[in-house]
Amino acid sequence: MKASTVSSTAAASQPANQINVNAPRKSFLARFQRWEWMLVALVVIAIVINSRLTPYFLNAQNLSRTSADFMELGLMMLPMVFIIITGNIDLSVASNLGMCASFMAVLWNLHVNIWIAAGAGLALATLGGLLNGFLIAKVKLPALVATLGTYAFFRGIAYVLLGDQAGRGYPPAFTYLGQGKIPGTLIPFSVGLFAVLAVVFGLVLHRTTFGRYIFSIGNNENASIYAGVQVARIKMTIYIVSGFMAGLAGLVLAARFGSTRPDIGTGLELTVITAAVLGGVDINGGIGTMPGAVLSLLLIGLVRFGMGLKNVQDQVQSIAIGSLLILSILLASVARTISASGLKFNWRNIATAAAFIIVFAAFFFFFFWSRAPVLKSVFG
Amino acid sequence: MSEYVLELKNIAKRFGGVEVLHGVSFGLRPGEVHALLGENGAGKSTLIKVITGIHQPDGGEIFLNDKQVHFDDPLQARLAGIAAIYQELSLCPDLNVAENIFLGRQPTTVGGSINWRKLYSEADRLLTSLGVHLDLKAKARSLSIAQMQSVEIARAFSLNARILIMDEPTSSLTLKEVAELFGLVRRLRDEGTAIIFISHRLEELFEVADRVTVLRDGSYVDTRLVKDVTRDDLVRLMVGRTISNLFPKQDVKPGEIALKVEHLSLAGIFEDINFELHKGEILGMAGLVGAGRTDVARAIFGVVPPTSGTIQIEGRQVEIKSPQQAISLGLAYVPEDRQLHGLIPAMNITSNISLPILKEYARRGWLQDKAERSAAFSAARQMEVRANSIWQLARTLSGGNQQKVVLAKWLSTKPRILILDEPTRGIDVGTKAAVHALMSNLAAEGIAILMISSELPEVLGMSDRILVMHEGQMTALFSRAEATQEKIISAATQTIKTVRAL
Amino acid sequence: MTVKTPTASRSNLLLTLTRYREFGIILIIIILAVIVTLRAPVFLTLGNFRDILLDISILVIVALAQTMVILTHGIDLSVGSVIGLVAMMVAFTIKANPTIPLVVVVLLGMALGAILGSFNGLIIAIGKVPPIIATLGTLSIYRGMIFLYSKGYWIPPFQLPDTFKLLSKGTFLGIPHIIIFAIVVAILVYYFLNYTRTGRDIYAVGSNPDAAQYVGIRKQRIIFLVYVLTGIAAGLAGVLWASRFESSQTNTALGFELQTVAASIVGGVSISGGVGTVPGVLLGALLLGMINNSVTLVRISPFWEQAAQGLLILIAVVSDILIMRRVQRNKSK
Amino acid sequence: MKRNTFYIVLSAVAMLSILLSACGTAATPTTSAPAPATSAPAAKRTYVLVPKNLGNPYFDAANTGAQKAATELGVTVLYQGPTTADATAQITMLNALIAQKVSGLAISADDADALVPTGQAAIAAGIPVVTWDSNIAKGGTQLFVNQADTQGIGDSQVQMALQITGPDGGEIAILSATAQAPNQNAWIEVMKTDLAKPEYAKLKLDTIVYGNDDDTTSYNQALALIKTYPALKVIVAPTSVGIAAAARAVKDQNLTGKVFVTGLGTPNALRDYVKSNIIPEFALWNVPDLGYLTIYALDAIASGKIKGNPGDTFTAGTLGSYTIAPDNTILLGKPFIFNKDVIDKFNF
Repeated sequence: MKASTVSSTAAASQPANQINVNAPRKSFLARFQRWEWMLVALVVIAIVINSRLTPYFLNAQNLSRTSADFMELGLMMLPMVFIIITGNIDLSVASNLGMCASFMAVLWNLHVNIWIAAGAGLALATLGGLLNGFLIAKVKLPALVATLGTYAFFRGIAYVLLGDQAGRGYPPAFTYLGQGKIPGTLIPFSVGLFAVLAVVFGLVLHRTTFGRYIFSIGNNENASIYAGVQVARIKMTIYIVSGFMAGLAGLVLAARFGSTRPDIGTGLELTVITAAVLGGVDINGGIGTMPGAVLSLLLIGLVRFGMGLKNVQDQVQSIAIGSLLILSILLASVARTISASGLKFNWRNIATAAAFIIVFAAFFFFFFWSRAPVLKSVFG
Repeated sequence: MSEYVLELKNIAKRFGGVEVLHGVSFGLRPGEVHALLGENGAGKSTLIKVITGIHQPDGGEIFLNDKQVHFDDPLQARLAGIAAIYQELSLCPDLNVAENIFLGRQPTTVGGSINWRKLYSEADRLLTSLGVHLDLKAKARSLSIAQMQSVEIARAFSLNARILIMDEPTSSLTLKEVAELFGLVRRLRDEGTAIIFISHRLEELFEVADRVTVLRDGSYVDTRLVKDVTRDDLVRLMVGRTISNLFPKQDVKPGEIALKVEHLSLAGIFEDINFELHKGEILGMAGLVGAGRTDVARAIFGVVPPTSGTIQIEGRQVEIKSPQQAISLGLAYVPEDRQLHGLIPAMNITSNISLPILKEYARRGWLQDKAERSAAFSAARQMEVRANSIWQLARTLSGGNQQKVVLAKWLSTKPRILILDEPTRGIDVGTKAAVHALMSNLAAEGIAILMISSELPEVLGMSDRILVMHEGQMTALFSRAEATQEKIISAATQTIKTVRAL
Repeated sequence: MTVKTPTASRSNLLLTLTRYREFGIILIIIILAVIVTLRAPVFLTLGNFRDILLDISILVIVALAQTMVILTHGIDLSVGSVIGLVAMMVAFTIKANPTIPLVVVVLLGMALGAILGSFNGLIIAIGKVPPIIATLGTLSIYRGMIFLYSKGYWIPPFQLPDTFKLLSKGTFLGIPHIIIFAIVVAILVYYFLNYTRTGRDIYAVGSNPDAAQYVGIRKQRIIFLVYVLTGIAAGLAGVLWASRFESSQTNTALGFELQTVAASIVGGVSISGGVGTVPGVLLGALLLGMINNSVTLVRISPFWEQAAQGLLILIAVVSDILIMRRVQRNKSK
Repeated sequence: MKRNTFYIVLSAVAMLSILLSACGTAATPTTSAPAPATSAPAAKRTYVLVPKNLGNPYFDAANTGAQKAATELGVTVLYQGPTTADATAQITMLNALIAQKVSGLAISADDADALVPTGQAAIAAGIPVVTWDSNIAKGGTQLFVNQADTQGIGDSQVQMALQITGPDGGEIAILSATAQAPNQNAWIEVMKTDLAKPEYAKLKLDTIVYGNDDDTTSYNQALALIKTYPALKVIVAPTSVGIAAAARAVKDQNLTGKVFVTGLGTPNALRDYVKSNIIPEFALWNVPDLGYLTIYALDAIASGKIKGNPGDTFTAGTLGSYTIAPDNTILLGKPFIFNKDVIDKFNF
């Protein structure tokens, strides 16, 4: 380096506490942030509770079958982690999934070879990702706005393509993607695919220049631009990848169903985002790990499967998932606030808290009262 | 009954683990202009935010007219008669001029709804009395920085406060505007308002202040009557010691032309900028905040490419469209705003330093930890960054150390042309001197340096030549020998074109 | 690229037109209206206009509230679930007490909505949870509560008294009540945002939160308030929904939140806060309603409806941002 | 640091309680967990009646019949479905049911094709699968309990339309559920064929629109129909959601007596409209009987009485004896026409 010694006249004023070169970087496990450990704990707890509550849980066949139900989510979640770390979002993934699967189905119905049809579907989904990337990186629309538009547009294209038709009768070689198992094991092929891709995405995020740029963009986009990071190109790339992965998820889902209809995968986008955020990916960008996201997907799967075994309705299951999501962020932020400034017990805060408690209690009283026939006859 | 309208006793304030105010005491008399003096980072702005209720003190007491007060938020301070103009501009960009003036206390009718007519007429009256001419319905976003500052001043004045705090109100005003402002300040003082005044320009202080309190490193140093002190006294109080050589500029014989800029323009921002920068030369760029200096630097560095004009690097004409391209051409740019453009606060020192040339530490995209680490380490050590390890997060460092990290980052790209934008803003004197020494050494090694600075002593002390800008135009170019403070100020505030032949 | 100063007159014309951000969307509305009318003259009849208004009344009520949230740089994804939950609770209450006065029903719905909204406000303003996460969570929670509450049953039309159905269907001076509700809400929100200090504080908080705090605006309260207001609006919408559709189901207003966001955004509300007007949002909702209406009228295959809607949203926001950018460039000359 | 540890513990406890309470309340919305084993004695056998979605009165009515059968047979019938008519959700739920090794599944499919692998998996796991209301495509089921044959339903729709318009005929339009619903599409095909016949020549089919079995969408589609086709006389809506929404649209537009609605629906939801002559008549099979028959058929297979092959015969309680047709279906009976005179005899 050219910068030679710094003039000592000025700098000698205070003893410099030199950087210690030997100070070890925190080991991987130690850097594995607290939230990941928390998720590990929750996963263990969920496994214990599930196996206590129902004898059907610890059954390889059952676990194998149910694990495949969450792989489309997982495939879409991987690039979503990238996108959220850059401080953006993609609401269009599930619609893009539908567009890919529908395009493939249309071609299949026209007697195109299934692999060519699947490739074309993937290409269209990738193109969809490109459109998102263009709107966000070049036109500079806010990601939420752009993908809200394409969310409607892509799903619309799926309907235009397939209308009231369905794609069905896919050859076994194709349905293997969603229904097959890795030979000699009970592990569904889609789970294996997800595992491999999760490792690849994890390595890219944590071990490559590209991953480093993703974090730097999410932390400080402006400073990244000044440091010569090609922000627009990277954003474009991750949206294209997101499109491709949504397409892949579309193929896997179509293969699992053995058929395609244009409404395939509707509404999955919110679950995908939930999984990423529950995994510790900061919605404001800059923070997140791939292991965390994968663990959170596992947790969601376990909670849903466990509750499903206890015959809890899916909407009621989502109360648990929604609460986990809010609590995961809320507790961290409350802890931060308290450790920064302490709890203030003045009369105003206590009165406010009391008011909230009374109001919410009143709500729940009404919630139960207005349904209960006994009380109705008393008050009615 | 004490003599003070506002009295602070032993105010302490911590941010995270860092104590930034250590028991500061301070008394403000009615009808005085009391200057608050200290280097960047001495705690002036924090102290002011404690007074106005933005921050709550961790220790000490505040008395207002002998009654102890505690402000939970700025509203309570405002209702108690305290108004402030903050250093960072605090307008709402999407609201118009008139509303920004009366934000949070718009005049209302009897029924409680906002009386827009009255709001505009009062805003008009106020601005007229301040001698400012602005479109009342223009959105704040569309104003120049000087205009924004006028709006802030109008807002503070409109409060009819008993205590008025002005944190660097003049940093982007022209001489004429400053004179008008001082007229108003004196008028208010004579009407009994107590005024706290902060400025980096010592001359201004002598012109307008009655007493001066000096802070250093978050501690109270002394309070003096302005008429009893000299400039040198104040500098000594501020710095706490005599700095033997704050500007260790070595004489370097300029080499060949490294950067040549001709007729450079960015539509609506600046136009027709011409200069040459030689190897081994430090070219200072002076001017008011908002004069367009940073925009010129950003244009050269490819952040916002110029709309016309040419750039030659080492005799070769180039078109720089992105910072990445600029870096590969041997340019480096240490930006003005560390937090916004310089640093990735939530990443560690290593990642920050390696970011511009990350590809050099990677094989086919895969990061090679060892190479990155050793390069970052030697860069950090060379800059004498004080930290526990190179894995410490950048945001946990002090301002001076953050600036060193940013410098280390850019020097590790081995630039041939270095653009420094306010390289010593907000850092302590020790680091400042170190940065100046570094600049001098770099120049001696043949690196061409373009330095933007709003601190005239720095410009005068470090530059071989000085370019002055005003409102997007180049108004003067002085050699080191002919430059004086007065000449630069006059060129920076007047639109007379006095570009000299090189 | 060399940019020459555009002639003054041209830039002035553009400026004056686009000083009103609604310019772009009005243009799109006119173009769409002309095209549709050419294909289906019935489009330009008073009756059809009335039907469009009927269709967007609930959207307008909630989108205006959503706008207030977006103005503070927030978002409320839970409105659809709030509407559903309130509709369900109100419907069950009425079914049990058919004689309950309508005023009480409306107030009850708004109160329930306010409570649900205040829960959002609490975790966002006090708990500092990012709005998108908080309301994504309550979107699931409230929707699940509908199911817990109703135990999977629905309220069919015949279980609701006629008086309740008339709450939305009845007419006053020939105008259906539901449209009057929307107009009243629009006027109230317009007044609130433009003629009260609290309303202006919402803009200030969204435009520059620190600056707002410096001048003494209580940021947390404002943020809490907008979510409560949105809850109230969604509560009212829930009552009207149950009345208009004469029933309440577990999937009532499922996915409605994205429509309200779309109406705001198309109406020129900036997702980053501080920018947006009531007339703009009304036009945004009108455009969405017109798209729905015209796709069926023009007898395009119904499968094109969603694609057309998505495309028009994209066109509206892209053209808006391009116009604004050009204006800014010209202005800075 | 200490403090942080404390909060981690705190939040772990909070999360745990969420999980626990979620699982704890698990059993409340439904009956207790099913007992395992297929060949268990009758008292322990647990069947699951799976509708397209919950909260739909049509399926709820079927459930009343199913529960009646359960009482007679001495078995348990759970009523479990997704909260929206969505194949993805239905499959996830079915996987959980298969995992519990329930004694039998009676499914109304949200998607005929997408459910094939799941149906196959259930059969492979030794769980009998019977479909009702909406079939699963080949291989995914052992038996389909058909509410009424496609031909009969299609015919009834066109007949009712002509009945309403009178011999002079007029314009009609179809408001269907989703474009993907297999039974809807089959009926519509029959209707189109019928309309081509000379006896229905006076009926002119304007268009087919889809309300997605969503009340709002159906309502808006009906409104659009009324507006687009001023001469429209009858809206035929062979879906319980669509018919109610269409009737409401007619009422709201004050077109009672000008535009009529008919189709398939449930009596409770349509009672008011039948009485006010917006829906002069509509058709439906006896829905509780459908649930009743389904459970009897499932029990016959699950208990090993029949194999579920064509030609097998079993007795379904009060409904009498049924024989499985060559296409592996059994037919409940002819659709029933509801009008002003008979509607008050039914309550479902």
